[in-house]
Amino acid sequence: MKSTPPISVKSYVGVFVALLLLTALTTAVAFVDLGGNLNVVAALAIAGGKAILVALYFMHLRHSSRLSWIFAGAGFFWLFILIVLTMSDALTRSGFSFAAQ
Amino acid sequence: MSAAQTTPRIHYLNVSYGVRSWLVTTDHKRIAWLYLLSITFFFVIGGLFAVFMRLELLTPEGDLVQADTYNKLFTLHGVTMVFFFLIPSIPAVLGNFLVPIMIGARDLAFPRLNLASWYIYTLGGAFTLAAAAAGGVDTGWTFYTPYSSIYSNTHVALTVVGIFITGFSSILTGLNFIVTIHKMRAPGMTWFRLPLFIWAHYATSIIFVLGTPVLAITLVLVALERLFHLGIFDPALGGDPILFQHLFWFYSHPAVYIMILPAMGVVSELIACFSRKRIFGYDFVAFASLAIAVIGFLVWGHHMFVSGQSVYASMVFSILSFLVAIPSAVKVFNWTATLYKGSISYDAPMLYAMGFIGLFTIGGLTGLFLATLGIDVHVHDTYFVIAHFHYIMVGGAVMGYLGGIHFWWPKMTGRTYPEGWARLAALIIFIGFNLTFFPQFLLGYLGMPRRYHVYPPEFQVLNVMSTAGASILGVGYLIPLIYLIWSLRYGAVAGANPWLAKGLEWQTSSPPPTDNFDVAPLVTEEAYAYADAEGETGHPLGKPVDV
Amino acid sequence: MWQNLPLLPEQASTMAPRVDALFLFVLGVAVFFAGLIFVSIVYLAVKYRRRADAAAPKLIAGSLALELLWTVIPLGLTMVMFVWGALLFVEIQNPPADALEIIAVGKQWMWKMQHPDGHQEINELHVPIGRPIKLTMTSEDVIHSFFVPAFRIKMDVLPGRYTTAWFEATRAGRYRLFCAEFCGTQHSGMIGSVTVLELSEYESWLSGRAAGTSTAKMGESLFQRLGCASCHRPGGAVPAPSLVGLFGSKVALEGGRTVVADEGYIRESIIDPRAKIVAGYQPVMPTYRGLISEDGILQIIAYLKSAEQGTGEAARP
Amino acid sequence: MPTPMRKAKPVIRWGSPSMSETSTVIAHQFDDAEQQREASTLGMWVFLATEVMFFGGIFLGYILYRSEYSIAFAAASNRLDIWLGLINTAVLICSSFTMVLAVYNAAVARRRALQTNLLLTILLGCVFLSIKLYEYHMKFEENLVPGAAFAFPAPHAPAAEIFFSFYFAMTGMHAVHMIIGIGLLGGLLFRAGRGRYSPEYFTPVELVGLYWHFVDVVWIFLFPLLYLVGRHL
Repeated sequence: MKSTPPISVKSYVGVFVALLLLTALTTAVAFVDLGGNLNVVAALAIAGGKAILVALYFMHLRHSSRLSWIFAGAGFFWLFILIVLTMSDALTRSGFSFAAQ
Repeated sequence: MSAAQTTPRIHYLNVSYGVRSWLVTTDHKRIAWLYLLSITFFFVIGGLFAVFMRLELLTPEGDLVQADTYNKLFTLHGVTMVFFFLIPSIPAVLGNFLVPIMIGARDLAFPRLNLASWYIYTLGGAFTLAAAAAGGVDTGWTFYTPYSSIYSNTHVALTVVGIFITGFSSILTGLNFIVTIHKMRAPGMTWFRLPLFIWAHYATSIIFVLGTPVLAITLVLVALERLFHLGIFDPALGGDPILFQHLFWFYSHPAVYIMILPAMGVVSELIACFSRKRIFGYDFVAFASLAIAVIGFLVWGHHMFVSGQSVYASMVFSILSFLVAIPSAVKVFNWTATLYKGSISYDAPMLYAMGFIGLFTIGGLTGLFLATLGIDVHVHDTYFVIAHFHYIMVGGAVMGYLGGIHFWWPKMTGRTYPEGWARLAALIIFIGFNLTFFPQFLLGYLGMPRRYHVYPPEFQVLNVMSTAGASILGVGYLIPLIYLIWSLRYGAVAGANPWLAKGLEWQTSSPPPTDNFDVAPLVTEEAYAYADAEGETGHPLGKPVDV
Repeated sequence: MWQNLPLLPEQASTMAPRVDALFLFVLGVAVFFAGLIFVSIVYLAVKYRRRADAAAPKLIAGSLALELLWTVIPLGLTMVMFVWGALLFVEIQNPPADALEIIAVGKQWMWKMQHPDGHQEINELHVPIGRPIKLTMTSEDVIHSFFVPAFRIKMDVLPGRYTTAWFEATRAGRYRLFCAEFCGTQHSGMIGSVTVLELSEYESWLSGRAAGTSTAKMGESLFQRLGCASCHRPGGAVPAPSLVGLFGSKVALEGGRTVVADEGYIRESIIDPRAKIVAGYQPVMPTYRGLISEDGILQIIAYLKSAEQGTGEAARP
Repeated sequence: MPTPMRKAKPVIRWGSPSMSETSTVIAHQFDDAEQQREASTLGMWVFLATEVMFFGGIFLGYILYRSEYSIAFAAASNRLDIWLGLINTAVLICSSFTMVLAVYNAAVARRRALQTNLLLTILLGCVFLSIKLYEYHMKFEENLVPGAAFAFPAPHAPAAEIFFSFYFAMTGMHAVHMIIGIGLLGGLLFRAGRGRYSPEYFTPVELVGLYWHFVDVVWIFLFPLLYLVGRHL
């Protein structure tokens, strides 16, 4: 039985503020040309950070059973398989403009 | 009727009566029956489509049906058999009935969700039948774009919506099994005491849960593209048809393992029971199920070796495809080794199990040809592929399903089936199956492409053999249909454990009570502890027995 | 009846016996293991059949050595299959440089072939023996697949891009050509034949037909007719990149990327000219989508290839 | 993936649905409230793994076309209103915050606060959907809805149409999830009003919370991918 949740309101507020700040940051960074693909990397890194914050604190993953971790991870691991193997085709296809460097 | 001297025992079948009591039931055993009836219905429908196809192929000319009719026949045969029969067959019928009982639970974790998934399945089936009735669909069950999304003028969207809906039924079944197996095991039922049937269903559920949604979103995109003329898969608008193939096979290749893994689980139970032995190398067989489920997700590109896929990607997919063959081989070797020094009886379920091993071996080994890049170029999209996957899906999955239905029939109904007829039917099915599909390997290597309504005359001899075999196979399937229905009323009353088998499902009465057990089970022994009576409990691998 | 039942299809290309050799190797492995399993099951099932007086069998839990054995041996054998198959596949995928180039366009439900000299055939292809033939293929509608069993080649033919296949015929004769990817109602009617001729017969076949305009020439006249040359020449109406020696070269694009000017790039530049802009030029070229057929694009590509070899005069400034 | 085995209890309840001492309803198939709660939570996580793959398929399509048509995608993305996207992101983060407060208040038995936060979450969800609807309307006005009326400056029209196909498919799929979530929240609000939740039993609130946060996470990725790509160009 849980009588009190493991995370306090204070830490929720902290995470909430951090999420808003990261949102502002990602928007600001989008207007700066970082060169190459760095803009995409930055945007996805910030989004990933936000997602991890939500999962760990708002979704209580930090205090959840190992099993919840495994299934949360499995979803993303399988998504990784889908994307990596498909892109391994798309980016190395010949006779197709994806071959452009 | 012979047991009628005593007051009738209350069990899950007679606890309440009337159609309503079945349609609102949350008892996993009754839901299994709902599925049994609906998948049998779809099996018959899909079988009828096959009958017309085989008749058409008796002659090289297109003399029985028109080309568009033939195309609709093989499409609907594929769609009904794959999505509405094979995928739900063992998990939704035998799995539904047995998973809770085998682990000593009263029901699945989410009984109402379980009932909902049957309704979802039925709704999806209704859509697909509506599409068939409205004029059918002619894309093949693979729905390759841009043919399906732009060019076909048949009922693609309706069919796709039906499959999309049915997908959620699979997802919910898989979710239910995963949670049930994790959280509802009886005291003492550790992971390595689980019957291999449960391991197989756990692995299957992983595929259900992680693969099906990708098919769902892909079919949504096809339907949207068709309805709103989007260009996601249409090269004329800048789209990439190969992307569709990736997304489709990401699910549909693992879907083959959805069909075969549960059958492997059934066969493990049958081999153990009828040779009175613990499955040789239990741990390896258990882990092989998980390995197949995981590696099975890495091999889909072997359907695309000549699709225009990158050569490098093809090589990666080829080597991974060979890797997934290994755990399947390990299972076959272990089943065979289980027979060694056993006490083997030839009851009908065992005949099906041995037939399964033989046919699955052929199906698996011919998979090697398709994984080999240089050979696949020649045999891709020919009858070689048709023969290969029918050996896996019909020779494997359906044999496993029939074996399982016979084995657990006494448990499900409380009656035994006529053994002599059952053995005869098993033999007829085995012979008819090989006559139907073995010639197709030859046809394929000779170069006959699949999905051909008319074909060059040099292929006729083999096609006639195949059709002749199919008629035998059809008779073989009708016999069990008849005697199983007959046995519901006239079969001898079965005891709790007619096979003297191990496993929790045989410790409860037949048919089981609604809560599955009258006394809470407490598990104190390994799975398949057939040797216990003799006091042989040693574990040569030296693993500690964990209680 | 049995002469109608060969077990292997005819071998009519250089690749056919090599694919068959690999096939027979895999078949040998398969037959061995299938035999092993069948014999074992029948033998064990008979030998250890249940007897009335028998005691319960003893427990045999497993054997790590056996598990390793039957993991490692199949793994080794499949790796042989993989390497062998992959080496063969690379050869099947890569046409020799000196191959005769033929264009194949699939559409519902026919094959259109075009020889370099401009000869066109429908559902028929005449090729000389002993000369590598490279097919550059595309589709006007759905996905088709070019399949000649006697040559052991198959390649999907896709709309919107080019795929290639090649073969070198070794035996004169007429061989079946199938469409192997389901493409609609008359899919099974999308068949034709490849006729392999001795060199002399091929010459007479060529000369026996009304001399056509060569593909490159047709491309050239199309190039003129569509007005390409009004810009793609020095001092043209609008500055446009020169196309001389373009084919196969590396093109620097706006944004710092480079791209190899292959068939796909040229096709894209005609259909969707502003998808990739050559560095230093303005995106002003209009699309020719709908104004030119797939055959036409392939003719222009043939023309640009010949311009690279220095025979296409009109592309010269 | 072996897990620590459930402790074998000396006395095992068996049979009919039972009411534990804390008035928690335990479905007949479960032994106790803890097992029921663990099973439900695990079920939700498994479901979310399914959802990851559901959105994953469409994300893959987006990634593939973005790598192919990066310039066109940037041009098309610049036609989205970044400020509406930004506001909506903030709205959704706020709704996640009120959702997590709802779960917290359910756990500490503050029924009024639970109801207030559920209501706020619903309202914020509706604000999000309204802004989304306004954006859809704008795109319709600007002829940016894929189909016959689609119009985009010539260089990148086909690829831009693919971008907008993904835009509508992804945000539409997301909006469908939001609508379902709002429906579930409405159910929670109704039952919270009837006092159905207590510190011993608030699993439904937790589960809907997990779902709602997941929908938020999807948007956290959609926002940069759809609105921010190539913004600096």
